[in-house]
Amino acid sequence: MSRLLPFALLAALAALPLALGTNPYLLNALIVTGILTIGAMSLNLLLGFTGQLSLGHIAFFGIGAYVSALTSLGFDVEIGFGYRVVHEPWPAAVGFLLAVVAAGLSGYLIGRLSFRVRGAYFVLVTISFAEVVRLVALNWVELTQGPLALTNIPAITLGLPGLGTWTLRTKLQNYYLVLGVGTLCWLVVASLVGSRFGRAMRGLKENESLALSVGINATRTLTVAAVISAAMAGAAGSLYAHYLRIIDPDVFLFSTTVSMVIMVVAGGKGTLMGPVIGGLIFGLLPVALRPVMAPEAQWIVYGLVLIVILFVMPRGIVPGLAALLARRSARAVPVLEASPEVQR
Amino acid sequence: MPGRFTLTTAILLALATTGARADTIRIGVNEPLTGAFAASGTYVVNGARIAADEINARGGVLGKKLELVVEDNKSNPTEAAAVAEKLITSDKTPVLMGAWGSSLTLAVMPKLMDYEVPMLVETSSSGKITTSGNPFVFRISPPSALEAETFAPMVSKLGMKKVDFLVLNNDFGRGAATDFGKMLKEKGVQIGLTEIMDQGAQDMSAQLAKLKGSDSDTIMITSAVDQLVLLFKQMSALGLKKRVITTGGSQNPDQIIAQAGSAADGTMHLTTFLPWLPEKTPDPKATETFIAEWKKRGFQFAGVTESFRGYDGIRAIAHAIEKAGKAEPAAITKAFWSVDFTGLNGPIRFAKSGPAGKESGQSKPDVYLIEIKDGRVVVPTL
Amino acid sequence: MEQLIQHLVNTLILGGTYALLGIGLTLIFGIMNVVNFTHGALYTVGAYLTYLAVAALGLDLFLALPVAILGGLLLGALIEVVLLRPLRGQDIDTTMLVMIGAGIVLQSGTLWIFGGVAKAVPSPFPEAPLQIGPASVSWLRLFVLGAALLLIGLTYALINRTKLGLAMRAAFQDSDTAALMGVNVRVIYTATFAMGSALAAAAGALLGPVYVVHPQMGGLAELKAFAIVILGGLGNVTGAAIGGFILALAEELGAGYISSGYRDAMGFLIIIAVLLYKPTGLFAKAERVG
Amino acid sequence: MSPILSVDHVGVRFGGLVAIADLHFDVHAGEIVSLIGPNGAGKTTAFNVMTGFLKPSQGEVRFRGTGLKGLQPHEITRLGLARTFQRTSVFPDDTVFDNVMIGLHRRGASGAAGTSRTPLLDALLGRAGASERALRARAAALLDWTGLGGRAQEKAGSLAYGEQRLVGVALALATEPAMLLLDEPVSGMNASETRVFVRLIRQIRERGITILLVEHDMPMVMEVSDRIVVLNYGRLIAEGPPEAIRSDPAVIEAYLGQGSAARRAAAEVREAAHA
Repeated sequence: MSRLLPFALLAALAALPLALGTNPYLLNALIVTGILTIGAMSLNLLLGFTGQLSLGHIAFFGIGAYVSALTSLGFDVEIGFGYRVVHEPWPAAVGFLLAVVAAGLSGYLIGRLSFRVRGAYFVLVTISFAEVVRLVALNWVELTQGPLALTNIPAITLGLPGLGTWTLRTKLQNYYLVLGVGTLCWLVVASLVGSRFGRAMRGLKENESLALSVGINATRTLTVAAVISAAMAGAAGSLYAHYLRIIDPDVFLFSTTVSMVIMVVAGGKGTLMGPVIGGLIFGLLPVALRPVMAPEAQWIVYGLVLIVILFVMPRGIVPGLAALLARRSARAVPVLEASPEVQR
Repeated sequence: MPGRFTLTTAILLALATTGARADTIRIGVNEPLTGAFAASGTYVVNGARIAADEINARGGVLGKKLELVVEDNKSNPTEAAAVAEKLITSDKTPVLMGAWGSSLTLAVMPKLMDYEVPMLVETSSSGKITTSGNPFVFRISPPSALEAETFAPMVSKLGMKKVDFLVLNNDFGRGAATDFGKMLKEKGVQIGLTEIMDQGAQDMSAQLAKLKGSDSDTIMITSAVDQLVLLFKQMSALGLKKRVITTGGSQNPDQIIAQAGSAADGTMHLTTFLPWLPEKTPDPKATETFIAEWKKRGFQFAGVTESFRGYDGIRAIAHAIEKAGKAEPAAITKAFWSVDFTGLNGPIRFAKSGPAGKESGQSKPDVYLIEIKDGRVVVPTL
Repeated sequence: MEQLIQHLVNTLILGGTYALLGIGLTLIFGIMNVVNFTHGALYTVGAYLTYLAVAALGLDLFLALPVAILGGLLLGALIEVVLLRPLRGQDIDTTMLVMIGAGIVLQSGTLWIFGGVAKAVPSPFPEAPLQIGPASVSWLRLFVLGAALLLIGLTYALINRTKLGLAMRAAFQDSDTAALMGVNVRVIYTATFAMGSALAAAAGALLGPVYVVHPQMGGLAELKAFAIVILGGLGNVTGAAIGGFILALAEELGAGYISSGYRDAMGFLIIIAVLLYKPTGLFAKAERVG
Repeated sequence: MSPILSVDHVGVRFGGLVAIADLHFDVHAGEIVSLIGPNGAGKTTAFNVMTGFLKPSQGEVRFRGTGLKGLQPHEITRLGLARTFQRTSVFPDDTVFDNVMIGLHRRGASGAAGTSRTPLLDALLGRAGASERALRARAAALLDWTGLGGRAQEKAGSLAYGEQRLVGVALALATEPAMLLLDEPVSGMNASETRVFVRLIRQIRERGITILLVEHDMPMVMEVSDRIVVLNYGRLIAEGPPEAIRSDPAVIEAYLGQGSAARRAAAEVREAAHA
């Protein structure tokens, strides 16, 4: 049953717009939630499967957003010594790919530099990195327009040779684009986790010394995880830029990282479904709260819901429910735990 | 499973509020009520409410009452865009007001294009808002270039020779430094340092120490009121005594006087409203009524320099709806161009701005120079 | 030269408050292994308590400070008993997230109660600054520096000279062993969290009159506190105190001679540099190998 | 014949504390050698140096003629030197079977082509590819061989202490080492378990794997070892076959002098810091 759950969820999400009719506001909320959920899934690859918490994850998201936006908008920047770099606008789809590559590269950089440290130190290196990147985006006005924001970012155009192009302007198209990218990311994480590489990550998380002693290269494994995670966050950032069509240094807000961490940990870190469930709940909770109470109260309830979930299910919703189901079921070994490749 | 449950709940709750009532005209108000700009957004909303109540007391517009649908954009651009989406599609508001800051407003603008719904921008200084070719934008606050232009005649009277800037690191601050710098250069004034401070930064002593060492006679500061209070206190602590002129219209002199005390003495401020001297405003009677109502509702007097824009914004929207003859986005957009009345800070009349064929509207409010002297606001004689 | 002297005086003044911000956080992390995301909110609460005591009760600033510190102490103890004690033994990420939730609640609560408009706490000190050669400094900030140094000194003495401090240090080394030695770890944890919270509230109470009081003030303070703690080495009180002064110096000189736009980046750049050079912070002992 | 492992005048200092001073001994291929000494003598520290978890302050360890200086633990494992740990010998949240699968990490890399890139669909559907199936068969065989077959689907962290030790050994064996370092493998085992384990050690040696053992259980050490190396206060005080060690006055002195709680605590602290 647990193996079917992702498919059921995917089918439900794919059918959701039909049920919603054309309520663009809810569709918008779902798109933004979806983009953040992709971010959460990428964070989960690091936090959930290697145990390393990147509290600067928004840096990769933001780098993706900026690279994608600048690729499709073009720029003209002096890089010192009288040299100028001039870039003519390229299609947004190319921007998406470059965003993935650039974010992945910065993931590599951060991985190489900071996996010499672990735990809380890694947390703080990543926070610092994100802050520095944010301040560069804010202050390098010639390239990023700084606080003046990059506006009129084009929508993503998908083109197939001979079949013409297809610009994703409407909400529905963007919804399916996000769902598609999200599914792809899910598949990537799922295949990684079930593989030899996934076992290496798990080994490092559970007992690093022992993992080293069976020949697992910690730095390389963690760096590869960071690269893939960052690349996925970059993809999410690119989707964000082309969907919202404006970005400014606020895309690097620390609170967005916090939202992603909430989605991962409350949903259940180290599970495939956790970030998706957590993402849907905490992405849509503000939407649900908006009509029923004062703005300040909404935040208070948001915080309380978070606390209550963690008190009831300290390991997150998905593991918590799995344990609950296991207790209910007569079988000693629950299905959910018997197939770690899918569940973990 | 839990995901789907919450999703359903969310959808039901959201749908529960949808569906416009026919007997009212809804106006969407998109302001920051939580987060960094909560104080200002709340002031603007309070001002807007006063205007709506006043109009409704006189019988409303087109025989219908105005209904403000106020939503919190959480001081966050993504949320501002989402809120616009909600107001337009769920609440079916034919016209919006918002979104307080430039980055918030800029985030909303693509949505206006998508749905062809007009928005009155009550606060926001970035030039981009009215120059990027969005014909659904009508702004009543002055962009910094316009503010600089209005200030230009006073420059020589003040005897400014060399000016340093200390500005907020956002569109508001950086835009002011650029536009005022350009104007001052044209006037033959030298430009010295341009120092930057972060939004939310509380200690600017490093920047001030640097400014203290410069040979300029004037420091032009662009920031919001909270930071100005800190700046004046810290300047006095550092013994930094130069002419100070603040720009941007978010200075709120009363709060400065109350909180910075004598440290604010002698500072000058470019402001767009003169609530201290109602008799000098373009429409003294309207100013007095507004201030009286503001006080009656128990709001702090200090808030009026921010809230009058919400008040004027709603009044301008009401005028547009009246002129349009129906509460429909396209008609209102068209009618904005014929709005012409005297607001609390000068005539509200939209001039075309931006690329031809898709111009935005920009009204040109009055700009006043005031000075704080012995804890009171005075208009300096130049 | 004059500018440099002013920058150095500023460093001293700013560093004291940064140090105060850092030690509370590092204490809690070191002893309890909790990343305290309520630190900024408690700092805000301390400032509002001072505001309330001065504005509503009409107390003197000097009397308002103990009120705020006591408030922080009690609130901290409450948070520990209600939120952290039941989660003992849970993953560090879980407790961190609960702290994030509590921080959101506290911060939104202050916004709800007090509104978003900044409040000022009047200062009893003369407005005219003290001139020290070419540099000048306000009396209020000198008082704040003095009070901060006093609080840091008291904390240091409490940890190193009292029985409670001895038990805290034992718990810092190894809570299991400490429990075996007869230390009541539950009490120590509550005391530690309350103390760290009181220090955060004290920082807010001291800086309230210097700056203005508003619901968002804790955000940046929290981020800086993290920077300070990492500079000093997690769990190292002396290190955090020194880290506070280093961060202040970096910001002053960075803004003064490099670019004020990157002022807040300085601290983070230093962190990256320090961690790459010495991954355990400037003043930490070697980390365990496995 | 040159030794498989030589510890060449190795010293380790922590600050002012000397953990190991000038340790020097060899192990020859096919031997079972025990490293003994009172608590805090530096045995685990010596293991940590040999396996790259600690950098020696002086001297060098050579394995099959290769200097291990500057090598990371995982690189040393790849050379064929595996170890077990005293305290935490398993991946606690995984099943015993998955523990061994993690241990087979290196096998996966050098095995049949395609192992490292499991096809997306296979992973998604939980279907194992051919090479993955081969790995699973290996893991099952290894578990049977170590007598853990019945425990394969249980969580390693929930096993009894002695069984966790066995999992640790299975993990180390999964790396196909030429030499195995066992850190107090029978502590926490009862007498019958220990007897079984001694048999296992002999079987391992029969597979051609050299063994270096740190152990406190003296009867067990005397029974199984070909040679014994004795440490005290970080120094080598005796070396030789079991009979000689049993009657060595320096060894007797060292063991009589210990036992105080303080020293035990000191040893624990040190092990916690470096294990």
